Amino acid sequence: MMNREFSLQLLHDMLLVRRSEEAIARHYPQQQMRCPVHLSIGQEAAAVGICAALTHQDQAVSTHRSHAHYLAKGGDLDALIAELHGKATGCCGGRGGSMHLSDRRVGFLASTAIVGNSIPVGVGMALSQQLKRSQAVTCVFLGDGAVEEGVFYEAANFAAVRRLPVLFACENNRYSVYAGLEKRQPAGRKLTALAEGIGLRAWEVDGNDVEAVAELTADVVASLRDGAGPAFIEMPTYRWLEHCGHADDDHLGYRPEGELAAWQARDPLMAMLARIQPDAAWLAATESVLAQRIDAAFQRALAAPYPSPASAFDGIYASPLQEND
Amino acid sequence: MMNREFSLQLLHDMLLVRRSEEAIARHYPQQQMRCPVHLSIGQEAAAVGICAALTHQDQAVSTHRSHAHYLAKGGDLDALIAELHGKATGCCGGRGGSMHLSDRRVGFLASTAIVGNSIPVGVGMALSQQLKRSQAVTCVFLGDGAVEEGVFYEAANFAAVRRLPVLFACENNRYSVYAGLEKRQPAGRKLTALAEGIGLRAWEVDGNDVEAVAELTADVVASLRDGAGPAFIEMPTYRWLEHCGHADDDHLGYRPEGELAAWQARDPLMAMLARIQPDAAWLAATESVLAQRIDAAFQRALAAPYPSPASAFDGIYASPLQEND
Amino acid sequence: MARIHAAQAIHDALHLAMAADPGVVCYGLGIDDPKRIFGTTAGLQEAFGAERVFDMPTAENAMTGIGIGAALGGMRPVMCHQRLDFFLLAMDQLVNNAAKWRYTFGEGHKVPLTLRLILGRGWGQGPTHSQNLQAWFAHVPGLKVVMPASAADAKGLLLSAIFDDDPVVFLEHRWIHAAIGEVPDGDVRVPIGKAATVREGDALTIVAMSYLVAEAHHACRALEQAGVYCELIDLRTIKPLDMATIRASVARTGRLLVLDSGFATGSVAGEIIARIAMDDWSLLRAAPQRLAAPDCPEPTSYGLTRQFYTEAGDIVRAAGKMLGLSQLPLEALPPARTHHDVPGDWFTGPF
Amino acid sequence: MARIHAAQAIHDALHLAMAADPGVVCYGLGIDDPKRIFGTTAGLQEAFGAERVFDMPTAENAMTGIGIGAALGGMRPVMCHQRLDFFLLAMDQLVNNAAKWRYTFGEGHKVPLTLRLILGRGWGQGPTHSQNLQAWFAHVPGLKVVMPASAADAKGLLLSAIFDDDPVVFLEHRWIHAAIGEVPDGDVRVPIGKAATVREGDALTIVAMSYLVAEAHHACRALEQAGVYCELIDLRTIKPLDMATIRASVARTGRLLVLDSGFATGSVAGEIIARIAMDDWSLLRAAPQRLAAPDCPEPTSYGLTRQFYTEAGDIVRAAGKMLGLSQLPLEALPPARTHHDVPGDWFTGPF
Ligand SMILES: Cc1ncc(C[n+]2csc(CCOP(=O)(O)OP(=O)(O)O)c2C)c(N)n1
Ligand SMILES: Cc1ncc(C[n+]2csc(CCOP(=O)(O)OP(=O)(O)O)c2C)c(N)n1
Ligand SMILES: [Mg+2]
Ligand SMILES: [Mg+2]
Repeated sequence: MMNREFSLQLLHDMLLVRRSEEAIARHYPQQQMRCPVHLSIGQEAAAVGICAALTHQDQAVSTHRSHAHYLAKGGDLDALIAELHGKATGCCGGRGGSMHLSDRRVGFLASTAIVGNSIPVGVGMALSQQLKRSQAVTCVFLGDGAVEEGVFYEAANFAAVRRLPVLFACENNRYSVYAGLEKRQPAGRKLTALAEGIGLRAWEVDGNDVEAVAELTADVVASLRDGAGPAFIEMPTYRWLEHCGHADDDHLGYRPEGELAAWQARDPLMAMLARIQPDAAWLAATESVLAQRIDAAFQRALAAPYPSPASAFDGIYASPLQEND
Repeated sequence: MMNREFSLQLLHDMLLVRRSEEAIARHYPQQQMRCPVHLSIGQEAAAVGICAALTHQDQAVSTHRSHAHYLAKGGDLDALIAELHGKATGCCGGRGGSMHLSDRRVGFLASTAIVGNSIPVGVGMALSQQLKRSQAVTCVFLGDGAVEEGVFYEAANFAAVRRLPVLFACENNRYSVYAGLEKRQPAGRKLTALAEGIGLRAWEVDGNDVEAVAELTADVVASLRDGAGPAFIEMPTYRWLEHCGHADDDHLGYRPEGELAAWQARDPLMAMLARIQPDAAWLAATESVLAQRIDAAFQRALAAPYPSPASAFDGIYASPLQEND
Repeated sequence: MARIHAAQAIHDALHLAMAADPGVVCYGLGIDDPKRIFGTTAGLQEAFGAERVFDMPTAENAMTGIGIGAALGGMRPVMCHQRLDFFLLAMDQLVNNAAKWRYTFGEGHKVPLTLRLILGRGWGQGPTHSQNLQAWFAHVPGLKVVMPASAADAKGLLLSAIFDDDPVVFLEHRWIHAAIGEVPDGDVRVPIGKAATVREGDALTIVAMSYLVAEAHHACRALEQAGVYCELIDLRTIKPLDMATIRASVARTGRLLVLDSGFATGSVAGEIIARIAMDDWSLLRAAPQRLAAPDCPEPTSYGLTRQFYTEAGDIVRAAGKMLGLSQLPLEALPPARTHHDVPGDWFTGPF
Repeated sequence: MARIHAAQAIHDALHLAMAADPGVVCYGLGIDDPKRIFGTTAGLQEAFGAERVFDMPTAENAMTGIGIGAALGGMRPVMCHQRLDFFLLAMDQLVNNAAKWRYTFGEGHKVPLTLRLILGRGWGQGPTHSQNLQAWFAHVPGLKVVMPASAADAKGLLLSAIFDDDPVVFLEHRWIHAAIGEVPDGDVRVPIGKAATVREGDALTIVAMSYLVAEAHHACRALEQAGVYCELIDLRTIKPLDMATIRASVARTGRLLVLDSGFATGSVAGEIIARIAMDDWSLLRAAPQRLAAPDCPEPTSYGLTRQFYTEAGDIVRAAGKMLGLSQLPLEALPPARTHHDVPGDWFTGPF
């Protein structure tokens, strides 16, 4: 059993992610966020449960679908929303947009738009942690699609050879864009069995049960800090909205009839609410504070300036090139 | 139990490979074969046992260490030796050299010098076989090092998804150049378990026992022709000479003292000789015919012309570029 | 003849090719999904079956090698990537295998593989969804590279690519999908290796590729208002370069401006300029020039991307400078789009 | 100062860097094996331990990403590949990540990663062990690219690369390993971005890189016998190009010949020629020229490879043509090696 304060924190963080993503979806059609967005509504428990076991010293890398990871890792809501707007106040000064988030203050190293390509970077970060005898670990968020990239396999192999403190946190939402698992992976293959075959320690946990994820992850991260070697956690979960964009796309028929509804019936947020039955006043206050924070974030983002066009070519290099023209 | 004629054929083919490789090693210091060579002495049973189950309609792809595979697949000894000499009569007209062999007459599609990069090509060939409803299969030879490349994993995954008629024939000689498995792969990880994790059917068989390899492969290939889906055969074996070149390099000390000797005591050729006890006259005749064939191949290769320098830029394209200069 | 847009033309080419040759197989992420790769593969799986038209795992490198193997097995695979940037994972297969095997292994090893790589632009595509790496592909012996600018060429070059016996990189700019034009019916091919002179003139030779041809047309029209007639050459094929056409034009104009959608340093534009400088020195009456993308990763922000694309105004300015025009006919250009980061006001994101 | 060869100089640079900064880690296939990457990593693991100096799985793409991650974690990784060709597997990590993160993510994201890529040549290296793809790397914003020609530069540029805060591609020609020269002791760095004028002259500017500088020296010496003094510029850095040095030389000579070990089309030589043609048109008194590798995969056969490499004689001939020499001082060149495919008669294969 978890202590109640911690449970409330998990609930709070899931609400933060859900309400933020809902607000992004609501505002997106206004075309002020002029970049592709991949929302995590339905998948909040995985992000929040995993990050609950991590500190700011711990590092995370993520994917195209990273808003939830960033917020759960302690990211700055204002900086996120501003980044989606391409504004100078964004966490990457607008250069990254939704698919390239980063905030070293909270150990959110990078998210990237090339499927799988942040995975080895996370493993390399774990290598540096090991070399420095740090207690910190690195969490690599990945999807069930990213597992298909050879770079996952190569990186996992190396992590196992060197027993690196790295956690592969896999949100298996069964889809890569519109393609179901059966088009992409052998029938009946378990991701945990695959991970074990490669040499990782592996667990599966209900990706819609934030407490279960948090509990398991706490244990696994502790074992990582003890040098037990890399671990893989598979979290079955489900994306509610379209792959990229703000809308519901269930009418397109790429998912079996009723599949979405069945997963919505297992809404991770409602499940947690039902389970811990928070005080109504707490809930109302939390919702209202979140609504205000989110509202304010959008207002600030809209009001913020774009980065100066004059700065467009700055900072390509850390040690500037001296083109001797 | 195998029929004796077949066993003698296996023995013959192993002798062909062994004597050819020995001759290459002997001649190499004369610097007439001006390309890197990777010899298979000690690993003949794997090549011969696998290929014994394949027909010329079946296809094979291979690696930098492919002489044995080429010969076992029915390749032309003269064309091999000429290719190593860079001569016009080589199986690739001298353009490929030892590391790039090919002979479509015998279903030897290609061997390449980039570790792992012939693997997906073999899988693609198997895809074409499946699409054409052919009964033919494709054999992908690979080493224990190549298994580390992500492309193996990606290709195996696709083969499993589409149930392609492809056999991954893995010679696990425990080394990648000078690096033992323990530097490169997780301790205690079985390649068969890895392959199964990915979704392949997998077997291990003594790579120094040609009959065992041939028997298992015959069954596995039959199952491939029946559409049972891709298979992986791990064959523990051992390379006797240096990774690249003609010499013994055991003095370098990168392999544990006595390891080579122990494997040499399990010489696949001697084991087969001991097991089937061929008639002495047969053996003497076979050796002498082989010696003559090999000798003749070297003489012909030496006598053959280099490809004409004027042809150096021919055939880059199948439909020639018309540079409109 | 029909007036259709390039996405439809590509679609038509795929249907024609698959119907004509049972060896043609098409695959790529999303090929059979509801969006059908911007509509270009609509109906393909329905018409030709799931064996010949299929989605794939996210595994670009192996899937390219698989295309090579299938090609050697007698197929004509057409692989599609929704962004060129994803294909960086497959350089080993492309360069070490596809490009080299015909040469290394001989006649039995033709690799009739077509790679449709879509080039992103605008709407926050950012650093890894917007790269135009035609210069890389052009550097590799054994590859052919085409970049259509019009609907007709999209169809005709794709057909040529598919039926060519060598690997062809078909670089398909996202913004030409909407280009409308007359497209011949049936299997009408545009030869690989031939540029097209799409406007005639004697003041200046402008060489462009892909979407930049559209911008160049605007610029040329505006310059004509000022009495300056530029010759506009649509490269169409990047490798091999049709230097004969460029040379003949420079012989008339004495002036060369090359537009390139890739990073400036090491661009195809630079190669063309170098070749003219080396081989046709005496034809030039002034220093040749290029307009290319800046040597900078492309940022995502709407506020930063305007400078990353060559537009008609930039071309007019460059031409004006080369020709010493005192007045630039900028007002003769069509009105700017409301937003620089979309092909037209009809575009509402996300891609 | 010591007279050592470049392989030793590289070795010394690695030892110095690892001793100076505990963040430097070195890895790559064979780094701790009996051959020690052509001797360049001898003693490294013994001196600095197996944690900082390690072999790796054959997994070029992930291992590059791991280098990026370690660099972000405060390390200065030096990764080595025995052939550039293997590194084609890692283009995604190099181009989409290493090159772009400083720009995309800001100051916290410097990637001090050094990539030693060894360029093969001769002795049957064949199509996939001989590629010189400097033009590719130079095309990518965010990368720096160096190509030493001498022992001193091999050391000095490698030190600069390791301590540079950006990803640096260090292209190490197999044939310069044997180049002997005076090398300063200690941590003496050669700045990235500065070419060296290694011979002065007024007849012709010859720009070369890496091993071609040696061939160019021979050619220049022979031409001097004929009273023709060429200026020879050793580029040293490929990105950024030191155009100022080239320009100043062309201003004196009016003639430019660029040598490149890469495929001709899209070569760095072409870029240099294009820049001079665009920006310094009036300095040129004749058409600039280049000598580069043919646009053809390199075959393996001894009988075919001679034409794949630019040699001193080719340079003399090209210079003679540009200068209108009626007699070429070919007899003033050093005697040819017995075999064109080895750096010297002492070389006995296999690599
Ligand atoms: C290398 C590469 N290939 C393809 C894509 C296109 N793409 C973007 S997101 C995505 C789906 C990945 O699926 P998964 O890893 O399961 O993540 P999810 O979207 O389900 O969160 C794909 C294929 C890409 N961005 N990069
Ligand atoms: C992509 C790539 N990386 C590295 C190399 C260098 N290399 C050549 S052979 C080899 C060893 C491969 O080991 P394995 O697959 O076990 O084959 P074996 O030599 O044992 O037969 C390596 C690493 C290469 N050729 N290609
Ligand atoms: Mg998914
Ligand atoms: Mg091995």
